[in-house]
Amino acid sequence: MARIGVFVCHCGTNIAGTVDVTKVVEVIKKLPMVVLATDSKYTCSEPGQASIREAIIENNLNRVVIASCSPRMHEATFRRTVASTGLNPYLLEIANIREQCSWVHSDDKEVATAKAIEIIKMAVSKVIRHEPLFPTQVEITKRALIIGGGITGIQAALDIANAGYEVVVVEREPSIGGRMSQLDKTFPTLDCSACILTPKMVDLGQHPKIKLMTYAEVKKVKGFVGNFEAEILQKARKVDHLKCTGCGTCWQKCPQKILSQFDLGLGKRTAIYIPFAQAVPPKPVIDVSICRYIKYLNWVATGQEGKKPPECRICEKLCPTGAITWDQEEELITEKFGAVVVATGYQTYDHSHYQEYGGGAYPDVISGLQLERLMSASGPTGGEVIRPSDGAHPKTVAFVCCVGSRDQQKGRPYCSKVCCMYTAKHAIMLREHDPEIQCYIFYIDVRTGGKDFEEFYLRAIDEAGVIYIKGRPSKIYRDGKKLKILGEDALIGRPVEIAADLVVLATGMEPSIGADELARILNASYDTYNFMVEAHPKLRPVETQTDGVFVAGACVGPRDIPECVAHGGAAAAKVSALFSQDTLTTDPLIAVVNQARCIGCLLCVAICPFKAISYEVTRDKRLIAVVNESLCKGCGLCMASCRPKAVDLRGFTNQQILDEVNSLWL
Amino acid sequence: MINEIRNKAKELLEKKRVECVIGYERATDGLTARPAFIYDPSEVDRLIFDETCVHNLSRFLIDKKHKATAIVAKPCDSRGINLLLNESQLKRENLFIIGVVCSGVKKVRFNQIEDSLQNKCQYCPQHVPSVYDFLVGEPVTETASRNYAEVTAIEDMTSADRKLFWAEHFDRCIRCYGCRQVCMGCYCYECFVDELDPLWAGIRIASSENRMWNTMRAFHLAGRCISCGECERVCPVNIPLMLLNRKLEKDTVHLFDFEPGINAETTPPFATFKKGEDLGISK
Amino acid sequence: MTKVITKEDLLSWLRQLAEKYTVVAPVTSNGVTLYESISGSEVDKIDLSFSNTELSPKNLFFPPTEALFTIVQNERPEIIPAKVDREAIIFGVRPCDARGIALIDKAFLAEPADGFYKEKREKTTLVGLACSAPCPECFCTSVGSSPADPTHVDLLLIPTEAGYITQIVTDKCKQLLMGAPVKEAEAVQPSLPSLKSVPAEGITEVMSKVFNDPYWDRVADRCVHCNICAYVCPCCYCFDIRDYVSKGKIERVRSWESCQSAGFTRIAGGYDPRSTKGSRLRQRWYHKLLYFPEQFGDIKCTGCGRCVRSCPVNIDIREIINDVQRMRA
Amino acid sequence: MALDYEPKIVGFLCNWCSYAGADLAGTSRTTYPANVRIIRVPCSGRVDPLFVVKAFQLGADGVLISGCHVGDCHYNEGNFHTRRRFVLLRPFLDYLGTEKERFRLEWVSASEGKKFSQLVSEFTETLKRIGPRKT
Repeated sequence: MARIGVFVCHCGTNIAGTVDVTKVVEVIKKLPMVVLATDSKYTCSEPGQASIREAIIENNLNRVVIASCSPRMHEATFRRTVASTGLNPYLLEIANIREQCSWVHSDDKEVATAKAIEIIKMAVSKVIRHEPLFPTQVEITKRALIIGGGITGIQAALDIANAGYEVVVVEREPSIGGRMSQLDKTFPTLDCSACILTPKMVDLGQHPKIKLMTYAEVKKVKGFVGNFEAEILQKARKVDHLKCTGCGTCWQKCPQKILSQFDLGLGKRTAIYIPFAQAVPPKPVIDVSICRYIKYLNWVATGQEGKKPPECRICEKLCPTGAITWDQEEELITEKFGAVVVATGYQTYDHSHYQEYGGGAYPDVISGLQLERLMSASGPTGGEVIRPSDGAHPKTVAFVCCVGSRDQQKGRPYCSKVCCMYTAKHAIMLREHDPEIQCYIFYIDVRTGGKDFEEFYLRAIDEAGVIYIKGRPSKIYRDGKKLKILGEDALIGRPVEIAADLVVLATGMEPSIGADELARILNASYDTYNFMVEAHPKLRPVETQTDGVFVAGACVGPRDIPECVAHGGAAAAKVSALFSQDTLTTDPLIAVVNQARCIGCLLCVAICPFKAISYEVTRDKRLIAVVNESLCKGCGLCMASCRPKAVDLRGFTNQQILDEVNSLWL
Repeated sequence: MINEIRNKAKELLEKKRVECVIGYERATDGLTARPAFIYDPSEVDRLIFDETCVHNLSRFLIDKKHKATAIVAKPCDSRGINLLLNESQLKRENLFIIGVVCSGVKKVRFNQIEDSLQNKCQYCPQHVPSVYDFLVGEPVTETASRNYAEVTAIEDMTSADRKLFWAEHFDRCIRCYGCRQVCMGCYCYECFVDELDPLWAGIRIASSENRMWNTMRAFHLAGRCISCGECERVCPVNIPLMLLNRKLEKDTVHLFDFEPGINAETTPPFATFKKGEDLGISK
Repeated sequence: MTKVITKEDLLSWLRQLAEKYTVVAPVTSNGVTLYESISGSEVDKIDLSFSNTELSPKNLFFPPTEALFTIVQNERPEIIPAKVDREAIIFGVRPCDARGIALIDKAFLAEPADGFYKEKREKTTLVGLACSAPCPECFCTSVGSSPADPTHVDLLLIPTEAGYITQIVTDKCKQLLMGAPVKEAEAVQPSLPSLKSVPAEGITEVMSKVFNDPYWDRVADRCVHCNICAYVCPCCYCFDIRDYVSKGKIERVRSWESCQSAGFTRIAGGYDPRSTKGSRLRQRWYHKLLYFPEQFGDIKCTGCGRCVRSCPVNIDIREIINDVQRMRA
Repeated sequence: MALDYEPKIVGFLCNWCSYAGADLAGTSRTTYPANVRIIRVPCSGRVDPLFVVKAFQLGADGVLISGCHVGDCHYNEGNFHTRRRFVLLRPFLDYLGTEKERFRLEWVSASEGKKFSQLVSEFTETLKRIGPRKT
C-alpha cells in the first residue's frame, strides 16, 4: 500500500504568487493513499530538503511527490534527497507547477490553482505505480580497437597505450602511416613529413601494449560500450611475419611488376612488396592478384584452361628464412574490446570526374598528392620533379584549387580546408627545387585560417613569386607539348590563358572508401558525403550516438595534420577516462519484456534504434524479444509498437501513462 | 481440380511430409464448406474445393506452429501466410502450401449460397496465390484493380454523419470477438482488450468501449490486414468491419506504397521509415 | 370459434400498450433482426414476418452489460442499486426462446435468486408468436418444445390467414388483454411444420462416458474460440463482473462472458486449467448436455439453431449430438 | 459555441525537446490558455496510438503529440516512427468521426517556448470553435 507524501513548493512567490498553495494542499490531502500533503517556501533549499527528509521518516512514506519547478531542474536534486533517507530515489515524482502552470497562467489565479491541482493529481496517480529501481553494473573490457593506422589512429593508439591500456590497431593497407606517409613536407613549417611520422610509426610497432594488425579489415562489431566483440578479417599475406626479417631480397628480385598505389601510379612495385621504404611492419605481403605462382596455382585448380603461367616461386627460393607460406589463407579473428576509435581518414577526390580538365587523360595534369610523390626524395623519381609524359623538367606550373571542393556540380559543396595551404607549399617547394619555375595558382578564395598560415601564403607570393589568379579555370586542353589553361581573372574581369608544362589540381578530401559501410557496422551515423557524424558538433566532437564508439581525424571532416593529432589525442583521452572505471553504471529507466505476453513478431527488434533488442527461443519453442540493458536508452519506441503490450518502459510504464490520463477524469 | 488436391494431400500424408492437411470439407448443411483437418491419408476424399470455400485457413496455421502442415490456400489465404511468415510466426520449412487459382468465392450463409461474389473478391488484387509449393488450376494473369469507392463514400460524409454512422454499428457490437478470433493477424496470446494490467478497455459491452475496441482492433491491423474479409463475414450483427480495415489499407498503400502479404520479405510500414519522406504533414 | 386479433388491431393494441409499458419487439435493419424497444408511433417498424432474431430475447433480462449498483463518494459512501422503473412487454417471442428464458430461470431464480434478473423477469410479460416457417437449422421438437409451444409465454399468438389466434396462458396477460380488440372468428389452427429430429434422448448418459475421448480435440481443430455461439444462445448465461471508477463514482458492472474465451478460467498467477482448445470447446457441450441436466433436469438447449447458423466454422450441435450418440457402447 | 466551454487537451511531450520547450514558455513568462495537461514521455515515439484513442474515449477534446523536429530526435529515429503512426491514425480517427482538428502532431524544440504557447492558444481556440465532442 502506497504511503504518499506530497510537498508543494511556493518557490517564493514564483508559484505561491499565482497558485493558492493552501487550497491545493487541502484538496490533495483528501486523495487516496496521500498520507501527508504540506507546503514549503523553498523546497530545494537545504531547510526545505531537510523537512522532506524528516517527513519521509516521520510518516514512513514510501512514495514522494514534489510539486515545484520542472523535473528538468531539480529531479536529480530531489532524488538525492529521497535517497538520503534510505528510500529508493526512483519512488519520486515531480509535478511541474511552475514552468507549466504558475509562470504561464499568472493572469488567472483561479484557473492556475485548478490546473496545479490536476497536475499534482496526475503525479500522484503516477507515483503510486513507481517501483524501486536499481542501476546495474557492467564490467568493462579495458582494451581499445583503433580502426585506421594513419596519423590520427597512431596518435590515439599511442596515447591510450601510454595510459596503460591494451590497444589493437587495424589497418587495411600492408603498412600503417596513412596519407601522411605519402607527403613530402608539411605546411606551414615545411618539415619533412616522413621524419616526424616514421618515429611514431616505429613506436607504435614496438609498443608492448599495442597489437598491430595490418592488411586487415573490421567486418562485424556487436555488443555495447565496455563489451564490444569485433570480427577482424586478416587478409592472406602469404608471408610468415614471424619468420620474415624484412631483408628485402624478395621484393628486389620479384619479376612481376605493377603500378604502385602508394606512388599513385607514378612508379612501380613488385608482386611481393612493402608499400614504401619506411613501412611498419617492414615486412612484405604478396599481392595474390598478380603473383605469377598464385596465378599458376589457380590455373591448376581451375582445370588448366588457357595458357600455363610460369611457376615462378623466385621469392620462395631466395628467402633466407623460408617465410613464404603459399598455403596461408585469410582468417577471421574475433577480439573483445571496451571502446572503438574510428580513424579511417580520407582519400583525395578523383579528378577524372573533371572532363573540362582532361578527365585524367592528360598525364601532365596531376593531383597535389601525386606532386608530393614526385617531390619526395623516397618517391618514384627520387625527388626529381619531371613531367610524367616525357620526363622533361617543367618550367611553368599551373595550380588549380578547389578541385572536388566547393563545387556543387560535382556534389562536393564543402571546403576541403587544406588545399589552399598545400598548394602554396607546393609552389614554394617547386621554387626551391628549381628557381626558374614560375607558378600560377587559380583560386576561388585563399583560406588561411590557422597558425602561421597567412604568413606562409604571403611567403609564397613574396619569396616564391607565385602569381595568384582569382577564378576557377573553365578548360584545360593539350596544345603540343604545352597545356593551355583557360580562365578568367575575376579581379580584373579579363580572360586569362596560361600555357603550362605541368598542371597540378588541388584535389579535395573525401572519406575513405567503405566509411559508410563501417559506420553501419558500428551503428554510428554518417552524413551525405559519408563523413562520420559526431554526437555533438561543438560539445562532443569525438563521441558518436553509440556509446563507446569514438571518431577522430579526417573521417569526420576535412582536417589538417595538427587537428588530426589533436583529435586522436582527444579520442584517446575519452577512451582512457572510460577505462579508468572498473564498471559501467546503466540507467534503470529502460525497457523490460513480459515474456509470457511476447508473441515474437519481432517488430521491436526491427524498430529499436540502438539494436538493443534481440530474440531468443524459449523451452516451449516460442520466439521472445530480449532487451540488452546496456544498449537500451529507454526511448520507448518498442512499446508503442507492441500490440500485446509485452514490452514496457520502467519509469514510464503503460500503466502509469494511462493512470495519468485517467486521473484527469477521476 | 479437387482430385489434384486430394492426391497431393494423400501423397504428403503417406510420405509423412506433413502431419496434417488443412483444407475444406462439406458443412452439415450439405451446401456450404467448412475447414477440414485431415490426418489420415484414407480420409482425403473428405476434401472439397468450390466457390463456397470462403474461410481464410491460414489462421489455423498458428495452432500448428511447430508441426509440419499442409494447407489449401486461395490468394487471400496465401497473403495471410506471407504475413505470418513476415512476422516470424511460422517456419516456411514446416509448411506445404497447396495453392489454388481462385476467381472469387460466393457470398454464403449457412444453408444458403447467394449468386454474388464475396465483397473481398470484388477488390482482391490476385487470382494466383502469392506463395505456394504446388499450384492447382490454370494460372490467370489479369488482376483486379483496387477500388475504394465505399471507403471514399464515408470519407465524403460530414464528420458528424460519420460519427453517427459508426455509432449505429458499434452500438450493435456484442464484443463476441468473432472478428478477432477468425483473423490470422490477431494471434496475440492475450489481446490488449483482455488485459487487466493495464486495463485498456473494460468489459462493458457499451458504445464507448465498443468504439475503442473496434478502433484499436482495426489499427493493430494497419498495414497488416490482407483483406480476407473474415471479420466482416462472421460478425453476427453485420458490422461492416472491412470498411475500417480498407480505410487503413487505402492510406497505407497511398502513403507507404505497401501491400501486406504480397511477399514475406518486404519490411512492413511500421517497422521502418524514410528520413526524407514528407507524408503530407510538414509545415 | 376462436379468439382472433387482426394484424391492424394487433398493432393498434401495441400502440396503446406502449403508453403504459416498455414495448420490445423484433425490428429488422442493416440486415439483422433484433429486439428493440419501440414507442407507440414506431409500431409499424415491427417485423411480423421475421423467422427469428439474430440475438435471443435473453438480452432483455440478462443484458450484455448492466450496472448492478453505483457507489457515490459523498462524505459517507452510499450505494444506489439499479432498478427497473417501467413494466415491459416483449412481443414476438418464439416458443424456443421462451423456453430459453425458462432455462435461465432455473439457474437465476433458484434461491438465492439473482435480484437484478428476477426484478426484470417479474416486471415483464412475454407475448409469444408461434413459428409458421421455422429455419432449416431448428430442432426444438427434439429438445422438448415445438413451434407453437405455449408453455413458457404469457400469451401465445398463432398466425393464420384470418389473423392471430390468441391463446391465453397466464393471468399476467389476462388483464393485459382487457380492452384489447380481440374478436370471435373462424380461424383454423395451421398444422405444425415438421422438423428434422436430433437424437437427444439419453445424451447425458453417453456424455458422462466420453469426457476423455480425442473427439473433442478433433472438433476443436476448427474452432476459433469466438464467443458467438454463447452470445447468440438463448440460454447461455455466463458473465464477468468488474468495478469502474470515474468522476467520483464507483460502478459495479456485469457483462456477458463465455467459456470459449481464453481468459475464462484463468486464475490468479496466470494458470488456466482449461487452456487447450479441446478442453474449452468440450466445456460448452458438457455444460449443455451433462452438467446442466444433472443440476436442473433439462438439456440446456432450445433447438433454436442460432449457434448452428452463426458459427463461423460450422460447429453444429446437431452433428455433435449425433456423433456422441454414435460413441455409445 | 458557448464561450464558457473549456476544452481539455491531453499533451504528450517528449522530454528532450517539447517538454523543455514548454518549460521555456514558462521561464520566458509567456501566457497561454490553461487547457492542456502535459504528460512527459521520453520520446514522441513512446506515444502508443492506444493512449490517443484512450484519451479521446475518456473525454479529451483534443490530443497533442509533440516531439523534437524531424532529424533532431534525441534517440535519432524516434520521431520518424511517430510521424508514420500519426499519418495513419489521424485520418482514421477522423474517419470514425473524431474531427482531425482535434488531434495534432507538432515539432517543438527546446528553444521554441514561444511556438509552444502559440500552439496551445491556437489549438484551444480551434477546439472552442468546433465545440465539445458528442460521445
